[in-house]
Amino acid sequence: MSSVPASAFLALALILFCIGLYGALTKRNTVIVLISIELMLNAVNINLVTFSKYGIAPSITGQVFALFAISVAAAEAAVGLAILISLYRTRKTVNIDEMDTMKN
Amino acid sequence: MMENAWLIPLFPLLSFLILLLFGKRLKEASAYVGILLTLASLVFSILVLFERFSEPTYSTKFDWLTIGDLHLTAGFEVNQLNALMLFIVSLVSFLVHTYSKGYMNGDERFPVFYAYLGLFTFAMLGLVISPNLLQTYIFWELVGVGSFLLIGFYYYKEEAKAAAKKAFIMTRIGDVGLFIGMILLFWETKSFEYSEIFAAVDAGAVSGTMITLTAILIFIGAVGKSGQFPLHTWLPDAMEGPTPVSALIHAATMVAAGVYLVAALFPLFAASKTALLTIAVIGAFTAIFAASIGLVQTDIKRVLAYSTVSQLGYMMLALGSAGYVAGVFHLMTHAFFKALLFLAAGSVIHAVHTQNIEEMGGLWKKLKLTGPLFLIGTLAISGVPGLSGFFSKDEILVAAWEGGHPILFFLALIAAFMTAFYMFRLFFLVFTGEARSEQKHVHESPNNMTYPMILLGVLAVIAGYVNTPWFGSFLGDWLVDGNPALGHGHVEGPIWIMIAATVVSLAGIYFAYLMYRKRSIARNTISGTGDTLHTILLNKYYVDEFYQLTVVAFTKGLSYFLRFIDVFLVEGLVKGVVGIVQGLGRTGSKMQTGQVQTYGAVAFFSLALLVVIFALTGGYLR
Amino acid sequence: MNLQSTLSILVFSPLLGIIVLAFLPKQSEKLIKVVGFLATIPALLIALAAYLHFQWGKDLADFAVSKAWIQFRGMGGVPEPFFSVNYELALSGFQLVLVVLTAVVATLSALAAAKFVKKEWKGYFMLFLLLEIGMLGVFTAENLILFFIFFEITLIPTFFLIGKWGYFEKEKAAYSFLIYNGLGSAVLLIVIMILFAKTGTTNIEMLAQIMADPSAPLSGDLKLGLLISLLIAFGVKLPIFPLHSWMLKVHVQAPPSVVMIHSGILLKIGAYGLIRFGMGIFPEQFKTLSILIAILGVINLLYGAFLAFIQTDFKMVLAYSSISHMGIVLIGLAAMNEAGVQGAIFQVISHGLISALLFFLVGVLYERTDTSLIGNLGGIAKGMPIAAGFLLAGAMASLGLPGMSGFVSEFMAFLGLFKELPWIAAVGTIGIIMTAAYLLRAVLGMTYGKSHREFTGVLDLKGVELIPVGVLMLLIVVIGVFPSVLSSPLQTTLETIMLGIGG
Amino acid sequence: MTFSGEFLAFMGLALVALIGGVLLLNLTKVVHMVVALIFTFVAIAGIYVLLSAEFVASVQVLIYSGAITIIMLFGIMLTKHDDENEPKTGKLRKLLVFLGILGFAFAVYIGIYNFNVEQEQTALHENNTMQIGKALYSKYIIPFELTSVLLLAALVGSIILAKNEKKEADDE
Repeated sequence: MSSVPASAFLALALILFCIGLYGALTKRNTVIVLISIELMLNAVNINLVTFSKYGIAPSITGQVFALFAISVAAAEAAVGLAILISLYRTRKTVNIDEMDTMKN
Repeated sequence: MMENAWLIPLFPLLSFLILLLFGKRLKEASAYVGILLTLASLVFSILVLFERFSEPTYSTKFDWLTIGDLHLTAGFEVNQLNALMLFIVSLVSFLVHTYSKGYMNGDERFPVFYAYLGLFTFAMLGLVISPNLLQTYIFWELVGVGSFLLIGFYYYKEEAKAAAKKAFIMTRIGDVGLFIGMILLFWETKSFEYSEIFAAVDAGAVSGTMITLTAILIFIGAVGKSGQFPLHTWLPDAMEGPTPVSALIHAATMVAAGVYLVAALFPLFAASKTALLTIAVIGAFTAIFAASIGLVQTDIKRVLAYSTVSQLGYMMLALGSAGYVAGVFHLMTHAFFKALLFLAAGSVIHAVHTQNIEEMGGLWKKLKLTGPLFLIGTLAISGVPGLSGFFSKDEILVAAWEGGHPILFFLALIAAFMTAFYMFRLFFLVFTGEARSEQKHVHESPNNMTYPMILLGVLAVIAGYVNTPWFGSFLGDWLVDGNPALGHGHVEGPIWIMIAATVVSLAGIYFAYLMYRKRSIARNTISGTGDTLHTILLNKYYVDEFYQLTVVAFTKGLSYFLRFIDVFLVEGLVKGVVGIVQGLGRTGSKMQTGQVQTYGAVAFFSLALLVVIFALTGGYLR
Repeated sequence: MNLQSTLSILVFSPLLGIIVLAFLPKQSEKLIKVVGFLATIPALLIALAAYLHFQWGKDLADFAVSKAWIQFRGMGGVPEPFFSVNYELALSGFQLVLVVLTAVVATLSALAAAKFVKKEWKGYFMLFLLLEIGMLGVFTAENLILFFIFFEITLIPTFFLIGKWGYFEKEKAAYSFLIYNGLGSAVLLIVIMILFAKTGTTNIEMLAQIMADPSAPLSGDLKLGLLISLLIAFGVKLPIFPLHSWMLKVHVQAPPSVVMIHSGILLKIGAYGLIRFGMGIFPEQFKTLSILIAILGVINLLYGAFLAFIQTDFKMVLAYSSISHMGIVLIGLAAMNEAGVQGAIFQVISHGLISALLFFLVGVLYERTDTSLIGNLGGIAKGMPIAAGFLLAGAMASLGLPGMSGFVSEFMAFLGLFKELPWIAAVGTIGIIMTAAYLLRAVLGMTYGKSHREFTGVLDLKGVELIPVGVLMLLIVVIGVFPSVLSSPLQTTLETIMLGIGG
Repeated sequence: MTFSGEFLAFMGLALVALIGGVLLLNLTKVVHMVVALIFTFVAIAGIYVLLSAEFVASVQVLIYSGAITIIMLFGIMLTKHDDENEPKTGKLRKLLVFLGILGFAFAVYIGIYNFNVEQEQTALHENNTMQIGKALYSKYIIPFELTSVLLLAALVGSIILAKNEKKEADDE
């Protein structure tokens, strides 16, 4: 019925995921890194929703899981920013490569 | 009685254990424990010996160790040789136990001494009733330990320590020969039992080369234990031990174990001409070699020690010339007169507190009992007619002559001359003339020291008469009874041999008399050609030094070389491993920038790599 | 009677001690020591009971236990549908004697530890008991993976025990212990995993059966490779020249009570592994390698002996002597016949007892005199005759004096090898002489002769100290005089091994 | 493949989403990046609608395009962004990550290239919200409640994190 194959949605999700991943691993600005992570989560959500329609056993579960993922992502964004701000207060920078406390 | 013969070695073992555990509390009383228990052994041995005269060989065994299908057994056997040895060993041991009560009096480790004596006696008695090679080897080693402990009894003396160590290691070299021989023989005959080995040899189940090889290997064991050339050097050093020990171990019993071993395995040796000849040559050479060293030694015990080595060589010569009876006979008489000589020497040392014969002299009058007893021993060993040594030595000379090697016979004759000479040199220097140093408080030894000597003195005189050409060869006939492989009971030799032996020994005595008593011949007449000979003899042909320079130095050198390898190569390997690990660690720690992104990047890249590999190969590793 | 849970109780009984110790305050030294010691007793009692059980003619198979543990679906090309790792413990005669040895030495070592450990008893005993669990588990595990887990359990506590309670260079020793053994167990793990992946089982007996089956999915070359890997893995543990240097450091630096365990039991895991897995699973390949192993054995024997001859520290002498004695194990194994293998097993047990005894004595000496250098000691027989006597007796046992356990093993190992490879064996006998030479040199150097300095305040062995030396000496002599106490449980094991070899 | 309306819609939305993503990577100013991302989020919501998930789509618009983006903007505004130029170092890492991502994408693409299940008639679009509500309050009630706990924890956590610093500053 649908003229758009499932793999098209999956491919879109894959590309978005890769973009997010690239951003998360290369960008220096912490805010952008956080945003990139959100983008990756979104890509995953697309997959979830896709499979809820085109899966082997399609059901509403995929969408419910996407909802959960969104809420967790929201919480994560909030906490992430809180951490970012408190870090910024002590370090006066948002550059991720200056945050290397794990080294010692 | 014979079925209870296994008890004989256990009495001294009991003594050993009691004294080891309670010696501290028993103190002086420990002597009585030792003496009584050895006496029990002696009584049993005499009973067994007499029973054996009339009854056949008794033997029994039980499984000792199971290895798959192989059942190694332990047990005991009372044959003629064993019964005789039981008697000799327990007798000498008992006498030495008694003697030591006086000699060792006041030593703070008195109980320990008796404990060691018990251990040694146990091992020696166990050795002589073993029915198989393995058991023989076990007791053989235990005897070595007993000897080791007793030599090192004065542990605080460096010389004693060195002597003990030397004795143990030198005999162990020999033991390894025995060990290898024993195992090779086992795989050839599938048994350690003497009877089965002889049966296999008799049936021709073992190849001639193998017989020769194993026989010579086993003989190496005997060489080590009996102080034959070239493993003789430990025996004179072993004189660092207390004198009763020298009498027991290094004269009468343990050193004779080598001879006993050859005698016990005689059918095996008899099957190989080469092995017999080897034994005879080594024996004859040792006899004359040791006798020549004995000519110049100045320590009373060392002279006796070299004399022991020489006499053991005699016995080996006898066995090697197929004179089984002669060898065993001389073993017996030698046990008596040499034990007597050592005990008498101990008595002398006890009196004058020195072992250097140059410092003695004129003791004949002061030691009224020891002197004559020592003389009896000297006469016996010199082979003066009428005493025990004469008969046994004659037997050996006959055997050597019949053996078909005249050179060996003449060597033995020369050795006999030397024996008579150095023994009387010893006697004259110690007992006659004037005292050459100040000797205070010289007194005769207490009774418990003299009685054993008297008994041995009697035996030294009469023991020969059990096997003489004049009154019948009772001992010889009995020994070979029912066992044709051992040869004839008594070989009638030409009469001139006996005369020659007598002349030679009397000549030796006369020379000694002239040189050391009358001093009509200057002492350096023989070595007059120069001091070189004397120096060589005094230094025992530099054998010790030779070993020191070759074997010991080689061992040390090899050890240091290996340590070099250990330190540089093996440690280098370790360092290499450590270096690699450290290098990896360093590289790893450089990557630890502390930046989450880097970690993420690396982790992700690796994951991607894996995923790609899986994607390309199609999943699960095949 | 159902005995299935006995082995689990045996293996995990020290856990009770660990739990009790965890609740004890750190300072109550006495209580900790008592608990630490008592915690080793149940295992000892059960082990002895198992031994009696056997001697009364009952079947050791009663003890075997097998519970499904981990299962997962097979992957590609494996016949079995499931990969299963079972929790399997069992007790054969060979394992039985090792378990008894472990229990005995562990108890004595706990006793020794109460004497030698001077600090942080709580941590010490907890680690020690964990170590005991590992050792007991190693010898009872019937499954390679379970074996490996227990094997690793022995490594970690030992590392800490050496590193924390040792002498001056303890950290270095601990690290070299860890690195070598870690590498060894990595190799072992690889072998186990390959076997697992190829056959789908890690049960030792099943593996042996599969290997005996000519249609097994493993090529001969692979088996040979696996055996060589095993040789390396256990060779580190044994140790085989040139993988030995870690062990020297451990023997010198570790506290005496740990060395007792280490030299007495942990080294024996190597021998156990070689016999059980090397010979049990790859009998044919073992035969191929037997000449190599014999040569390695002789090298070990002589190398250790010659180096021991020039050491100045008595601990080093003993360490090299351990190398030398492990050579005898290899010699026995290389013979591949009943006598040789039994000799090797005897040597494992015997050396366990002897080295525990000697290291305990060294510990006592060191404690009393602050030195273990032969040159600094000398004449101590005067001050401490009992210790000197035991030292001498221990040396005698070690150099293979008949009537003590060392002789029986040495004799059988050589008996075996002389049948197969007489020339190599003949070279090996030089080791017998050298053993006597270096041991006497060291022991006489310490006990006999003049004392270089006055050890007047030095006390002899007394009280509790007499228990370990007495018990060990007694066992050594009993095995030496009545070797059948040890050989009778071994016969079934030997038959199995011989069946595998086909000899 | 027919150029149906659905397909066209998908293509358009996908294009918008991808452009948003690419702009996110290539823009220099942080605020611009976030704005670029809003396009992506909204486009994704459209995709959800195509996948008959109306409720998820609306949530997407509310949460992502609305809440999260605003939070991010706040975050950007509260912090200083003086160095907007590209980092000088890390070229190797970028290459590494790029290669990794290429490989990853390639591998996954192999996986999804032929993925095509029998498309079944589903009733997801009928009363979508009610279906989700039923599922949430029956089958997934416990995860749902846990999520609320998580959100609460996140709330408290963010407040404390943000506040804690002030206290310390006061202490100083």
